[in-house]
Amino acid sequence: MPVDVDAAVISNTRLSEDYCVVALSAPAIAALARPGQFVMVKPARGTDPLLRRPFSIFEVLRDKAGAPAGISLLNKRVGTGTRLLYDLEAGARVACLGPLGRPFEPVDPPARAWMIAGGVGLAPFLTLGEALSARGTDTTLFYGARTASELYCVDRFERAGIRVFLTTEDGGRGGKGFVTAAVQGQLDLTPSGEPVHLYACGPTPMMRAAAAVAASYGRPCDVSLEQVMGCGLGGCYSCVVPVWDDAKPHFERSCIDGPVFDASRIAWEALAH
Amino acid sequence: MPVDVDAAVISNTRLSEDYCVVALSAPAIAALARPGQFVMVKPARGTDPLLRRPFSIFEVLRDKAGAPAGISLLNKRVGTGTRLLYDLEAGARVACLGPLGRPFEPVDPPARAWMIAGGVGLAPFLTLGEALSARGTDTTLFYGARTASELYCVDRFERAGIRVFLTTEDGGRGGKGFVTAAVQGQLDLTPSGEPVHLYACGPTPMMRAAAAVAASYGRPCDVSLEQVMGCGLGGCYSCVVPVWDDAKPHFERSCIDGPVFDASRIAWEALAH
Amino acid sequence: MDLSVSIGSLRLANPLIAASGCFGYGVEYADIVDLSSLGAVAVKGLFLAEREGHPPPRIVETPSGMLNAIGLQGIGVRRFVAEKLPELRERRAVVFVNICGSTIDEYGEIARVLSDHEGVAAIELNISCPNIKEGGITFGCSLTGTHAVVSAVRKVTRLPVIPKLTPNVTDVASFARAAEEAGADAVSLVNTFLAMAIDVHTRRPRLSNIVGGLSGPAIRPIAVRMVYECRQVVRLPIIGIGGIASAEDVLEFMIAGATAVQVGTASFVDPFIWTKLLDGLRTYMARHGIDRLADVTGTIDTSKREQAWISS
Amino acid sequence: MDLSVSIGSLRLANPLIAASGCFGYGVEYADIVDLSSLGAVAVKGLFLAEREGHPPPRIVETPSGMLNAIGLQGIGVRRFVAEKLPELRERRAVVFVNICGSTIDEYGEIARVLSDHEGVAAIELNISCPNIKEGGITFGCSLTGTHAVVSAVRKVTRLPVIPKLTPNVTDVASFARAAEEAGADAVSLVNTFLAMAIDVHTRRPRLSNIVGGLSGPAIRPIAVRMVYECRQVVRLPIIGIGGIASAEDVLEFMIAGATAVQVGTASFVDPFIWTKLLDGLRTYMARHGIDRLADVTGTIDTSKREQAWISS
Ligand SMILES: Cc1cc2nc3c(=O)[nH]c(=O)nc-3n(C[C@H](O)[C@H](O)[C@H](O)COP(=O)(O)OP(=O)(O)OC[C@H]3O[C@@H](n4cnc5c(N)ncnc54)[C@H](O)[C@@H]3O)c2cc1C
Ligand SMILES: Cc1cc2nc3c(=O)[nH]c(=O)nc-3n(C[C@H](O)[C@H](O)[C@H](O)COP(=O)(O)OP(=O)(O)OC[C@H]3O[C@@H](n4cnc5c(N)ncnc54)[C@H](O)[C@@H]3O)c2cc1C
Ligand SMILES: Cc1cc2nc3c(=O)[nH]c(=O)nc-3n(C[C@H](O)[C@H](O)[C@H](O)COP(=O)(O)O)c2cc1C
Ligand SMILES: Cc1cc2nc3c(=O)[nH]c(=O)nc-3n(C[C@H](O)[C@H](O)[C@H](O)COP(=O)(O)O)c2cc1C
Ligand code: FES
Ligand code: FES
Repeated sequence: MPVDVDAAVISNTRLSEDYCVVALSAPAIAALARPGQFVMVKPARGTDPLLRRPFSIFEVLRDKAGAPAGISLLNKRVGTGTRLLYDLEAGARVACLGPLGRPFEPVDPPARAWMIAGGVGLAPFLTLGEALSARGTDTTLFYGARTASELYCVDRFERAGIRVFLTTEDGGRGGKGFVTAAVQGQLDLTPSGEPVHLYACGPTPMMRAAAAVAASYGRPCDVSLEQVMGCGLGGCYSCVVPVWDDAKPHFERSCIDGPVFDASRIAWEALAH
Repeated sequence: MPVDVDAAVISNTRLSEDYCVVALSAPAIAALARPGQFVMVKPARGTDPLLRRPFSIFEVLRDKAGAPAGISLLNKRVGTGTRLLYDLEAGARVACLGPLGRPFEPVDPPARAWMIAGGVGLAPFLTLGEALSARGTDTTLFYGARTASELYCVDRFERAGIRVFLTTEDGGRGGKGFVTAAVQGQLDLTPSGEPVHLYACGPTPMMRAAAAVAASYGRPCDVSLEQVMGCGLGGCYSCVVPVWDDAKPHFERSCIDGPVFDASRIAWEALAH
Repeated sequence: MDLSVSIGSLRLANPLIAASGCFGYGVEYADIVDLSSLGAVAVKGLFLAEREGHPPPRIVETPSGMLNAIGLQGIGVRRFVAEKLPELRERRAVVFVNICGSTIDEYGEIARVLSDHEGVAAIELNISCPNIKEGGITFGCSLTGTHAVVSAVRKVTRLPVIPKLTPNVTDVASFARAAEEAGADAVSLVNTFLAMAIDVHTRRPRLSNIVGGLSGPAIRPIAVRMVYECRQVVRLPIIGIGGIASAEDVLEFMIAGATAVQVGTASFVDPFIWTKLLDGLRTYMARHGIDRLADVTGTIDTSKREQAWISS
Repeated sequence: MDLSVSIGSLRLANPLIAASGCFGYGVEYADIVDLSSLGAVAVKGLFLAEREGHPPPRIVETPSGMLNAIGLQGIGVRRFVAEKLPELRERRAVVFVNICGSTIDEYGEIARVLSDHEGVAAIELNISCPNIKEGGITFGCSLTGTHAVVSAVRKVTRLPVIPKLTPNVTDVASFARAAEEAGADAVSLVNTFLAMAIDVHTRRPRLSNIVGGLSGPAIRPIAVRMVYECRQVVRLPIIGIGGIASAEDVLEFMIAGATAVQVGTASFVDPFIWTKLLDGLRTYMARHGIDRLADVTGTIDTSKREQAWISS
């Protein structure tokens, strides 16, 4: 059951001109959050902008006693709302509703987990990676960006015991090319008898490629889709994605039926972008 | 010629729960400002709220060399825009257009100047008082509020060599009752041959009373009217006040034909509020 | 304090109704909103058959508003009564079913299905959805069409019939009158304003459907005017809709002439808005010494046009 | 880069026109805006006679918009040509005179007065002011009225005649067509939306005139849709109006089908907006390799309704 918290900004760490990590005091949300869930944040009071924006829960913050105290968001500036979040200073308050949506289900050993992140699609994987590590699942993050300077928080994952495999489109750091090509390369090296579960989040073309790779190698794959959302609660039907339902195409609400979907259910050829 | 300055907030001094003095870096406006002129301030970026708000120039701020460096506003919280100004922190920026409007004309000795302020109507009188003092005009401020705690910046006027006469409705400080009654009392004590020029700014009923007192004692009186303004430049005709024009009633734009008007021209019975 | 209001024979605990299309089938919100605490819940517009609606993008934000072109995705009235209505009854929600047909017969058919089931409090006739080609707004933009749909549904049901009017007309009050003459129990207004937004870089519409409906605070002043206009012309209860986001907004509509109101877009922004609105209404009643909120309806004071002294 | 656009025989240096009623008589802005740098200046609506307009309050802010009920205070057309026109000519402003009549004859009479004077570039027929009872919108809300006013003015002047349409109608495109058939050279749209706001504590309207016209960014999506609709139906140049506040907004209207645009409310917020808009248009043209801005008009791409794969 989601709650709406008038959350104080604990800190706002600018990672670059575009990226920042906003830490919010929100114990009630932190206590309930599961990997891959999201929150709806109102970037400013008043009607400009009017609607809330969806953000993955990047970290669950804990107090000294280990109790959940807040969450952080990995925010990428792309428009009005994300700019307002980027500009937030500690002490400011933002309304934050969550946790929302269908979470990732972490797999157990002996299955291995491969998380595939493109750009800000990194956001849901820290909590997932920690959950996987906690249950002893061997976990790798494949993380791609355009250039080396657009790779963030890698150490944060390494500290969580997650193997990290980087790619950049220009080859500036890690493997050169798309992250999904790297995944495919690794799958080539992996005996088909060894269970590997893929999780992907990033730009739609990347997720589509990940889904295709997963399908052709017969690997299960969960994707976290990014649709424009009006309410986050199933009320408005704005956030739909096309899925196959008994071989019939059907629109499902990504805010409550997702954002995490089994990649094989998505009708990729019909997905926006 | 007014200019539009993206002014940095130098400081924001809260005087109470409702009042503050916002100091803005705006040399170009400060250099041109005359007593009684105003600026149009955009309380926030974006469209909420949409329009600028008019504010009297409270102080002209000078740098160490005495050059005009900025202005301050005496802001009273009454709604959305004034609340946003109240909440501004140093370093923030607000668009500020000015100086605008017809200024007060300071009288010269031997005429004496009596400034009559009600509430936030105090705002235009510091610059006027300083201009009057500078030309050696004997200047008194009659300043009324509901209670003692709602009287602000009195020392600021005293330091400028202005005699201050306070009233409160509850008698908590200074004379008890309305400020216009105090003015009337002083006029009773003043020989009619001694020239006194009245200047009034405050709630409409107060200004109307001041105008009536001035008329019955045959004293000239200028008032600074507060109308809702859309543009501040004569473009929209929203800010009109009813004036007598050759004994015919007529609407004049208070942003360019005012906000300062000869009180005897105003058709008070038709003025809003 | 009495917050209840009456829509014909129907008594609502308070004037707040969740607007159709903005609250799913109600059940989505059952965990976070006590459905029985609302005046009523208007569920998402239903056709007889299931529909998939328009492809995304289905919404886009605009200044103080949003456009939507959902295209009435829905499970159809039969699945609704089978799958959703039982839970709504269990939660003691007062259910307004918003219905849409491609033909007059379809409206009648849906109304008949609904009348056969317990738990439907009223039928709201969506003759004003700007996002679909067939039916709906075709009726809502013609006086005879409006009259015909209302009459047809009136004939087949005893449930209160509440046509929902479109603001995309020259004279909305004449539509309210047509609805009244055809036997409606109330009118809801307004639905969304037909509008569009274009991405100037791709030069393509921002909605897959090209045009969509504008809702949210942006439209409130127009909607209030329309309620006020209808109030002059009909005696029917009016349900005011459009951009309501605060208790003051609720009161503005009521003072203009609304008996009840619906809240849509603002409940996206704040799904917990309902208790805040109720609190705000109670505060207002206390401040102004009002015992029965219903007494506020239509009390706009236009008597004194102050200073009508200079003739315009 | 060529920013010029043509309205019939009239060539404007750029598509930006100061909207009527939002820029006084132009002369008020002469000190801060180079009037000759604007495509044109539409001066405040003029009747034949002087008018005092409505008592204040005349405006009230609403979400991303404002209501106005100025009531066409003005100096009348004769004083205008005597007192304002000379300075406007001196400043080399392209002057659109916005006119309003209580009768068709009055429109003709004003047009005749204006045609006798040098320095008027076009006549904009205000048949859409929502704030006055007599004339104006009465014509603008009827197809025959619109046709009659345009025809009457067409007969008495060689100046371009540009009726300004109201959005308060069911089918604005039919009004554009009526204007075209009556010989108009272009149409302006939209004027303001009839709207109102109520102070819930006093229960009185916030405007002395009770109702007023909604303008500003709030209405932009509706206005863009109306321009788009008219573009399908008429060949006349369209002057798009409603909530324009940025170069992207200008482009949105042009892509939807406008040849030029007017900016009103946003120029209250930023009187120096004109150079910013021109800069923004140039940046866009450079980015997209556009030489002639006029080529943008009507280039909306509705060809590919992506994923029309699931039928609605
Ligand atoms: C479940 C979910 C989780 C997300 N998690 C994160 C996250 O952790 N960090 C992060 O930075 N972003 C995340 N996003 C994307 C984020 O919500 C959008 O970037 C944001 O809403 C854009 O708001 P804006 O006001 O800055 O952009 P706007 O000014 O509204 O639009 C700018 C551009 O962004 C596009 N856009 C707007 N909303 C969305 C959206 N919901 N999804 C994709 N594109 C959009 C617009 O079409 C436009 O092109 C997530 C989205 C979803 C659905
Ligand atoms: C020439 C001039 C000089 C002014 N100088 C000052 C000043 O120095 N300090 C100061 O605090 N205020 C001053 N005001 C008043 C100030 O402009 C208003 O208080 C302000 O615009 C209210 O904005 P808001 O968003 O807070 O209120 P809103 O939320 O817009 O409205 C709140 C209430 O204030 C009323 N109101 C709104 N605008 C005005 C207005 N222009 N005049 C009177 N009442 C209004 C509304 O009717 C409403 O009842 C001045 C006004 C004028 C015309
Ligand atoms: C996403 C969305 C979907 C809607 N769906 C419907 C609908 O199915 N039936 C209907 O009558 N109105 C529908 N509406 C209109 C609303 O019920 C309401 O009339 C309108 O949004 C104005 O109210 P608001 O400004 O409070 O949102 C929808 C509105 C939105 C925003
Ligand atoms: C204060 C004000 C006065 C107006 N006066 C007139 C007028 O005299 N004649 C006219 O045709 N339109 C008038 N309008 C309408 C504008 O010209 C324009 O059509 C409308 O405001 C929408 O544009 P905007 O959103 O850019 O303001 C007026 C608008 C405002 C806000
Ligand atoms: S965002 Fe509203 S239904 Fe998903
Ligand atoms: S505020 Fe616009 S004319 Fe005075």
